[in-house]
Amino acid sequence: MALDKYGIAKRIAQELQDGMYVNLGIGIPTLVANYVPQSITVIFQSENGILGMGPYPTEAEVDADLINAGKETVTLIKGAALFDSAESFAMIRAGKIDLTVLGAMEVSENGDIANWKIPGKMVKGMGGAMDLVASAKNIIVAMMHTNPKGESKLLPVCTLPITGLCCVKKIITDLAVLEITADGFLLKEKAPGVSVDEIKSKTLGKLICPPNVPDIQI
Amino acid sequence: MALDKYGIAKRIAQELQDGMYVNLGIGIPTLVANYVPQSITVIFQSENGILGMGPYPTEAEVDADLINAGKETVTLIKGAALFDSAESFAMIRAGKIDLTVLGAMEVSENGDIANWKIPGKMVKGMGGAMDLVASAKNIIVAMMHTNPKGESKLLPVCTLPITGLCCVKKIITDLAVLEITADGFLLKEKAPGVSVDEIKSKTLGKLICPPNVPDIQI
Amino acid sequence: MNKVVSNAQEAINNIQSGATIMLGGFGLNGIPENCIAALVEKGITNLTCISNNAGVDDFGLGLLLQKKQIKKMISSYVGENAEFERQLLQGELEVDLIPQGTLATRIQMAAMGIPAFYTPAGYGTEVAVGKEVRNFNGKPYLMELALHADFAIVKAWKGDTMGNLAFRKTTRNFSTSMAKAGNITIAEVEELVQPGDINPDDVHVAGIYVHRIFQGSHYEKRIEKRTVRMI
Amino acid sequence: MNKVVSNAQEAINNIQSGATIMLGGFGLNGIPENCIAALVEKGITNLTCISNNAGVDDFGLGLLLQKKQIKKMISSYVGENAEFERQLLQGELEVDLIPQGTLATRIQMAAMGIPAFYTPAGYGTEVAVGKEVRNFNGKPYLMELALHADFAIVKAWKGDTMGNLAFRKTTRNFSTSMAKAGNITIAEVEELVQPGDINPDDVHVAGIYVHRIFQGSHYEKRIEKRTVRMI
Repeated sequence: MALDKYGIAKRIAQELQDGMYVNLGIGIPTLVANYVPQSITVIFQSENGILGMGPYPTEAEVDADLINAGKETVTLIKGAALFDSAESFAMIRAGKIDLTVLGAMEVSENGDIANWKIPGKMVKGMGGAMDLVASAKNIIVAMMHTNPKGESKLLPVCTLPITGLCCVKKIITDLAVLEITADGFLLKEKAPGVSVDEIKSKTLGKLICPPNVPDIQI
Repeated sequence: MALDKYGIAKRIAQELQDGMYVNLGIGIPTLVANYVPQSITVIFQSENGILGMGPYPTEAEVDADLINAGKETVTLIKGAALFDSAESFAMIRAGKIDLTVLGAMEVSENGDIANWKIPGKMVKGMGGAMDLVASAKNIIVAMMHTNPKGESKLLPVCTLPITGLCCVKKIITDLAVLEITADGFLLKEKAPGVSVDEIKSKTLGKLICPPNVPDIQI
Repeated sequence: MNKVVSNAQEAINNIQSGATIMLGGFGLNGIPENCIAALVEKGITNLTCISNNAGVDDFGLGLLLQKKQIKKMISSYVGENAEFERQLLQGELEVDLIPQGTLATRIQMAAMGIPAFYTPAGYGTEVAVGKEVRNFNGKPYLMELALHADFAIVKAWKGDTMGNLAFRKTTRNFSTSMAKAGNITIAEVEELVQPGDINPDDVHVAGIYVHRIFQGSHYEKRIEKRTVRMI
Repeated sequence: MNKVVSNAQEAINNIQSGATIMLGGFGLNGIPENCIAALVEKGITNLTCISNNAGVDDFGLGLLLQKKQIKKMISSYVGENAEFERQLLQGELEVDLIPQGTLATRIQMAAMGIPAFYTPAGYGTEVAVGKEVRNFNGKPYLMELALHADFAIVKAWKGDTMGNLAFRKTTRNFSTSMAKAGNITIAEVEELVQPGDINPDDVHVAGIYVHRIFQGSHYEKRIEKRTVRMI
């Protein structure tokens, strides 16, 4: 059965390692913070100026002066640091963030990503996405395998305006875990009960299927 | 009679205006801080990271963590701000300093300055001088009119390696106050009892002498 | 030295129609509420506003949009705002969208007196069109220019009469860089204090950058997305 | 996450001969005394040291110079130091002199992931030799490159176990930018505190930049020019 968004977030949380500094995009990526293993410490960055973002506040803790990049009220963990936007993107640009998790509209088989603009629709802007994808050492895309029309979001080349070139390292969808390789999308894991044929049929870009593809364990 | 270094400093202090942010170089310029008129507030910057540098500390106030760019122990005025070297030179480069007072070995008639290197001698480095002269809006040079050998330091062109081009606005020496103009050094004031002929004889660069040159009043 | 003005009206008094203004804040977080209200009241038009976002319909820069006072927005993310969308689609409003880090850094570079720098953000995208591409250590970068403004308007937590500013939590966002970059910088503060009341080690914006300062009033500090947990 | 090491010896343990090291401080102000002592003790050589100054004969980087451990200094002002002068004149030591603001900013740009930028400092001087000159708004600028290092070693006032640093008075100088620029950053602190003990608003260097931290001991904090007034 395909994973739901919580399942995708749980699988991504398995990528976390102790001591990592992590930037989570809006949407499914934000959910990853809920599944950090108890045994490790992960520091979340928010690009509006937080290192050490904590969970949402209780009603009593709500502070209008403290929001995340999604403009939601948040809290700080002990040992948090605050800074301005210029400093925040300086650390992003300098490659200090260990892991970046983003949503996407399309990913190409060489790791290009499109996630900011649909021609003909109101363009809201790229926010910090272009900065993140241009500099992050390790980018995981969290998304559904297909768009609402059922069309593959894993393509030979992006059809939408791109956000960045050759930057995605791994994709975790409702159906599969895939790595970007020199030869295309490498199928690493599949959702339990989902067939490799279904993944093949929903992946338009070049897909490499090893003989045995293990199930995602969550 | 020619001014001594205290006289030069006193004359420079007359250039200060209320609300100015001022950077004083090492040597005679440093003395200017002693002659700020009581009626005005001037904020001194030190390029190692102080805005609002105060006088030297009393013995009891000495703090090894608080020095100026000359590596001397100093104090802070109320309302001081501290920052790092990068920020300090950012504000210098952005032209936020209203007045910079520097020493010099040579100044040319078009406002070039040489004050960092003598070929054949041990070169200690330019410190912040090149940054200051490249960006300051208003540079006054405080120096003796001649070098220890009696040779003019106001030249047609600098003979020593230069620190910056066309940047000096005014020169205050033991003998005179001069402005840099498109036509050369313009004699504005002379030290009391010093003749215009003496200034002419000690100024190798082009000197413009108006009919009446008032005495420096200190 | 007197930087203290009595209120927002006096602070923005010499801002004219056609001015370019940087306004601090991220979403509705840390926006200069008093000065925005004064700009609405003054009714000047044809403004170019540099701000990461464009407010919501009835708060923040949305108030200036409603009155059609803004000619052009320079932002990284807009459109939490129906009137904004309407004006944009009608061609009444120009928008220049810039990657958020590039926007923040272009402002910072103006504050640093650096006219141009290189960043990888946007390389290979439509943001790169018309820009110089240059390789350093085998990686392509775009040349980006410093972004200046006639005025910067920011809101800080505390400020002293010499113009030193301290911010609280995430309200620093674009405000610190903008405060340093404005040709004329106006700061409104929740609490105006005396020199010495802010620890010199904890000053976020040194007074040299701030030309006018006043204690604002009636801060609403509206929350855009109030998210809470149960326990 | 464990960034805390027990002492300077452990902190510098993997620094090898030939390394490029940034060392914070301005003159003797805010220098990493414990780590310098450990580098002397370890005896590694052929070091390239990036530091605004080179210490004095018997303190600061002068201690490394005495042992001939430094191959090259990258500084803005040197020579409070007779041994330095001797080695330089004998050709035993290379020196690269850089305008102080350019030095500070090149380090800052490395910390910001910006490979190159433009500054007016040094235009028309011998510093400009071999550098690209480019005009912006009618003024000439030099292109300067980011300055990186294998290691950055800084000394802060307080630091917490997550690596967040706070500095006191003028000790920030080059240390904050260097701490952010080092491939590996080592911080020695006067007081090692727990997470939460430094107000997040007052952190000068966020923990993300710091890889190893320890509480130093026996700080001498020597004063180069003790100037006092009578009253």
